[in-house]
Amino acid sequence: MEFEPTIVAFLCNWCSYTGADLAGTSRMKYASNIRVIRVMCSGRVEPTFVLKAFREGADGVLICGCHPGDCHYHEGNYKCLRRYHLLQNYIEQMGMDKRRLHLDWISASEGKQFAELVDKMTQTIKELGPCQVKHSVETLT
Amino acid sequence: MSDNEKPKLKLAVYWGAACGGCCVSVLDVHEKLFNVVAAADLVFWPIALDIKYKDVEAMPDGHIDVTLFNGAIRNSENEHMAHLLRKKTKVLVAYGSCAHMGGIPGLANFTTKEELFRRVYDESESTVNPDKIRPQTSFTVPEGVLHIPEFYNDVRALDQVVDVDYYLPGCPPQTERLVDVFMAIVTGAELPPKGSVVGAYDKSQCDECERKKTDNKKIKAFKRPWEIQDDGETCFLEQGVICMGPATRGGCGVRCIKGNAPCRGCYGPPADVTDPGAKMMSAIATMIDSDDEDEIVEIVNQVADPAGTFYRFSLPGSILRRKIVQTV
Amino acid sequence: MSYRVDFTLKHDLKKFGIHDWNECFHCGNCTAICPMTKTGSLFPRKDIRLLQMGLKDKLATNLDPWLCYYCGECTETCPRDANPGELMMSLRRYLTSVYDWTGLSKKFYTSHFWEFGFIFFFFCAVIASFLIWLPLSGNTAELINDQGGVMINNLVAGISGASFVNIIEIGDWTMAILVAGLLISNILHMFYRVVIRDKEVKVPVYAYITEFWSLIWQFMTQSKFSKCEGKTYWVGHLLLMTGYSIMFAVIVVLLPEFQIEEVRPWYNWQRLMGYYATFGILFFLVYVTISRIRKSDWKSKFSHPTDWLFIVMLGLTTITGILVHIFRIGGMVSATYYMYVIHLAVLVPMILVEVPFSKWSHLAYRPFAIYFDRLKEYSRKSQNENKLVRAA
Amino acid sequence: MEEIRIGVYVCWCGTNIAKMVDVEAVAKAMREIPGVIVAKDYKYMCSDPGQELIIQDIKEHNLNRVVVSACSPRIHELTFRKALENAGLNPYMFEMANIREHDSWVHTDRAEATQKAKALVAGAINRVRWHESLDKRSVEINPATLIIGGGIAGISAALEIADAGKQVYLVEKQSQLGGTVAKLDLLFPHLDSAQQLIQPKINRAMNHLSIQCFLNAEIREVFGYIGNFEAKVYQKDDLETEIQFGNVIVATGLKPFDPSKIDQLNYKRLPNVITSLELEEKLLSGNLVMDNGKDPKHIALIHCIGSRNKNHHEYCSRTCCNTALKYSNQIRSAFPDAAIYEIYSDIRSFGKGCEELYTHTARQDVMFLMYDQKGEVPKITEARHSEKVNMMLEFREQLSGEHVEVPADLVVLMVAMEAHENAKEIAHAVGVSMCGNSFYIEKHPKLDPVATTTGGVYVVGSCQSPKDIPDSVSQARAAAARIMADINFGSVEVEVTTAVVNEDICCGCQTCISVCPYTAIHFDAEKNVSVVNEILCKGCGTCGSACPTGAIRSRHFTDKQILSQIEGLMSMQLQH
Repeated sequence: MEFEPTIVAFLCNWCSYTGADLAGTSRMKYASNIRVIRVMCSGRVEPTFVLKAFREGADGVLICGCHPGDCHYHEGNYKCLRRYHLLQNYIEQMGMDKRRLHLDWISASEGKQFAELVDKMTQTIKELGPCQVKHSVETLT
Repeated sequence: MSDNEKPKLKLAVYWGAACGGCCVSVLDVHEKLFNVVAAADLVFWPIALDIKYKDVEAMPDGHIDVTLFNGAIRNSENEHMAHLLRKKTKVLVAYGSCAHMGGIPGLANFTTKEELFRRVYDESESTVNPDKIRPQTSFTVPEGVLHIPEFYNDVRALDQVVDVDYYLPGCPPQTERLVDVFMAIVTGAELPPKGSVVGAYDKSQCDECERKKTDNKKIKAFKRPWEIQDDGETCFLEQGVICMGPATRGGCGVRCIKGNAPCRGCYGPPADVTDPGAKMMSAIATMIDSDDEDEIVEIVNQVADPAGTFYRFSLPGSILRRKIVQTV
Repeated sequence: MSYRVDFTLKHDLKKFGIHDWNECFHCGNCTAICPMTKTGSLFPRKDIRLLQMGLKDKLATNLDPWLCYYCGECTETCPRDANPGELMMSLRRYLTSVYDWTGLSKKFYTSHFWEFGFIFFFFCAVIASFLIWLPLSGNTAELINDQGGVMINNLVAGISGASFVNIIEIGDWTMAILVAGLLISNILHMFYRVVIRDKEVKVPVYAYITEFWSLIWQFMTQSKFSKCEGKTYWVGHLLLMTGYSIMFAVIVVLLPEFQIEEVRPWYNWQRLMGYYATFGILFFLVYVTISRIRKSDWKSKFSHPTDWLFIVMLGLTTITGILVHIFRIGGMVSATYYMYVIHLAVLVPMILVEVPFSKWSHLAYRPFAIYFDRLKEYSRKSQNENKLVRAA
Repeated sequence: MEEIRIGVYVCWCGTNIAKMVDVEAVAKAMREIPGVIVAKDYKYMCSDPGQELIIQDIKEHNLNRVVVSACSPRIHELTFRKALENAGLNPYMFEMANIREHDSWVHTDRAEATQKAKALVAGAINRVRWHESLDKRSVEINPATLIIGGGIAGISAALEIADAGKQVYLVEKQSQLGGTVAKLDLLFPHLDSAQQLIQPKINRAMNHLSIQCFLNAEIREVFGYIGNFEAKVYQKDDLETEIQFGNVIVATGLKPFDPSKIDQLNYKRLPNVITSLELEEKLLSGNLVMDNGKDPKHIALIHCIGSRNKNHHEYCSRTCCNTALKYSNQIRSAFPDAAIYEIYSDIRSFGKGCEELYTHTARQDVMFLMYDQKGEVPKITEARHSEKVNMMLEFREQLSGEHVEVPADLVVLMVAMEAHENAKEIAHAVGVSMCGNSFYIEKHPKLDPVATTTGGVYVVGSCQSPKDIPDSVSQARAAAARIMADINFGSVEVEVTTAVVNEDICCGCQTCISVCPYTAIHFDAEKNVSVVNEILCKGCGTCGSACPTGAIRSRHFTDKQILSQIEGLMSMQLQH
């Protein structure tokens, strides 16, 4: 059986979550591997959440916010961007592929882009294979 | 005197994978040791007393009132003793950073048993081991079979092996704090809820830190401590130096910072923080003073060793716990 | 290659019967409903578009209007009442004027003065030539033959019956050759405009021959008609066509056999053919007149003045012809002769106007249009194949 | 701690969800989760009986938490919160799982979609465990209103509010009121005069006792929150006026698209290629001539310049078709013999009286030519000297399929409406969001079209999307009515999902202070802690993530709630 990854996505309420809603109302089809968590702003997304998702067995984590300059809260997305890069360096050091954590900008009107992004990310994670974090923690010796 | 009416407390101190600093910190009570001894009997403390494991095994369950367990769980002996002491002890305290979060030995979780053995028994410059002999858990000699503890692949904090009642953080814990806690137990003060961190403040380092702090926490470049002209007054973070102070409990007396070195985080996270490294990464990254992605990447890359920096004392206790080694 | 739009063309086409070119907004219902539309073609919508945009050159090379038999389906289906059927009809009038190098067709379509003037002139010319040249004879008794019929060829005193027939025959032939000449030259002109000038088309020589059968077949049967609904109309056309052809044959080619003094019995082949032709023409006339008055079907709803003129002229010709026949058989000498002159006076301008320049010309243009269309299609196909071969 | 008693409701949404998700199986799986007392599926949860079902269960089973898995919370979260309130529960003891927009509508495999639904609902259940009761807060409303933009929308709203006796501050960037409408000659569809329409309104606004007009003025920043805003109005000569107000209407209008971005139109290079607004100028002056002073004989109107094209704006500007039709009529009456070409890509003459305008115009002897707006717009070049006209347009005419040349003396480009360059600054100043094409986003496209997600801030007119006058005026008056209702009530309830500082933990590092985009956090030096002004706070949560001590909690988006949701989500994992 083909490996079906689980991807946890953090979407900001104003742009990306709405964009994902638009993908739904437009009946676009995309991979069902994604599990969405709504936050008010991508600036709310903490490294803790991302690491927790991996720890619980996520094979990939996607963070989506408003396009730079379009943040509903002015600049929350920039804060997310800064954390994202530091966190990527960290997870890479922890033996994970950087691509397992992805940050992208999806506006409220970009339902199509969201659907494409999910498909693309799912494909990437499929190629990377299962994430070992949960397994590694469960089998500590 | 109440001492006569009340039976003396039975106290044990034990070390797992530890440097010995914690035990020394207990000795650092100096003359207060008399107060301690007056109130308690030391029933087990390998560094100071010649009591054998089998003596402990012979104790009835719950015989020991308080055990200060320092050091991480590195091998089967550590684990065995953790279980044993848990059984024999009423109040098990994870004492020091190693027992609390894995501590410095926990940094071994960046590697594996196999890599460590290779380095130590094959590759290190001082090793001559042409037969590539590695430690075995049992070995037959003419006299019989020898057993030595099994070296584990991963380092664990104490509470990842047994149930822990309290945590007393620090590398090592401030002796004053230990005495405070000890005296509280002795005097029968009401104990905090199980699982609490004792011997440390609720607030983190900054509260005690005397350096000048403002809201101007904007980082254009990360610097190592020797790269700045420290005036001894300005908050390290505002000078671009990573200081774990905000994500680390107070209680140590901000000794590193007073010594003009940034906090490394040995006292562990404040109450509601599960992963101090992640919290600090979040805070530090937020301070980066750029909205330009390329510049952000450039600044972030100046943090040479994020995992080692943010998880110096807490890797086994962190969310990810260890570096992933791809299993085929 | 781009074509220049012409804002005024549609105004110029008003006289040809185009009512409102604005209504069509190109929904394509007409194309969908039309039984003549070939797969992939935009017939008849495209033609409306060319008209709206005034793409003269494109229109002139376009054969589509000739492929329409005006069943009226499009007009009935049109949600905008743009009347595509009538538009095609009007385009046929326009194209007739385009093919006519003399320019008379355009004059007739667009100017009553020219049309009626022309007819009136020939009407008068025929009457005058009889009046001036040949005063009618007096002795009526001599002019009745053995069967009691009027001696038709002796209406001119001093000219024998045989000579008279000869003169008329020469006249007929002259007219036939003149008309045929005009028609043929117009068809050649049409050929030049639609095939030669169309740079997108290159017809191989052998195709002219292989496709020729369709010309003959179409001319004979008007079979494309049957694709459209309305069998009566097709039957009527067939009757008209055959009647007209028979009339042409007996009047022009067989005149000495036809216009004879002897009154043959009714079952004689000449009379039977004459009756058939008369019936055919009359049937069509009555049918068309009734439907045009009642406006019972789409094609009859809108009548250009030239339509009525055609009906009136043909009707008059037929009626006068019948009257000549009746008067003659009835032995009414003066009536026969006067009617004969009137008959000719109507017939001549009708032939001269209608056949080369107006309504009747479509009898020739249609089959040729089909022929040219097949040639063009043939060339398109072979060009595509060549392209494919080259591409391969 | 109280016992957690959760009710879970899985909506079918007719067949919208039930077709792709096995709703019964989802409900059944949820019953296994500890704390879940009831788990039901129902045809339409948002319907009255659906809500009644929840209310009944809350009472009957003593539920203290509710999870509804249905459509997007952006649609019905408030509906269900209301239902909880009706049942006597705090509305925040509720969580929604989106199994329609994020699941049944976007997936094609029923088993996968069902599995995903289970995960999403389990996540919501785990999250709702940690939900806390939050109290609504009421704030007083300052009865004054700030209106930014003095076009037809701004003036209409201003008069509406001022006529009710409430103070209005009307701030206009230009030196006079009137906006775009003041630049127009006649208006479609009835060809009535724009000047007669707008001038009396301008006069009334300028002289109204309750309206204070600021001309040549701008607003750079707005502080405060619904009911209690304040801002400075900047005018020429460094004139600053401080104003206080309870509500804001943004009516900043539109900007015409610059056609020189499209090379082949040769706008600016050919003097007789003009924009629709430039034609309005000519019409207003009554001097519809070419640059050489002669009357044009061939006039081409090209539609959709900058609109409905991926390279510029994908949206339809909504007014250009009707405006072009209006021009045809105006030109026809000025030059009865002129050749008029409407070069369009689709005629969209919707609206009252507008289809009639199209039908009427089509009979005015106008040639309609269709071009492909997805491809290239007509190419405009100078005509050869031998031609009688001065320009030639070339393009592929869609309905004939032919490449055509159209002669023209005057070409009018029907330019798109677009957002102002400073739309972003104003958006930031007042705290509204913009969509991809810089128009402001309304709170709900259908049900709340003039409000924004920022309380007390309304968007009206063409700054929200291209609009004609009736729509702009309707929006303006709708916003005015909304504001009047709030002013009348005197106070308004505000969201309480703000950040809050745990003073026992806060160490005073001040990391959070510069993080807040709303300056809602200040430092209390005495206590050595940060303090959140909960009224200024908009609840983005960025400070919570930046706080290294965990002292700042983002209410309703706490670490615990989200971490727990992650655990819930992952407890129903796809099988590897």
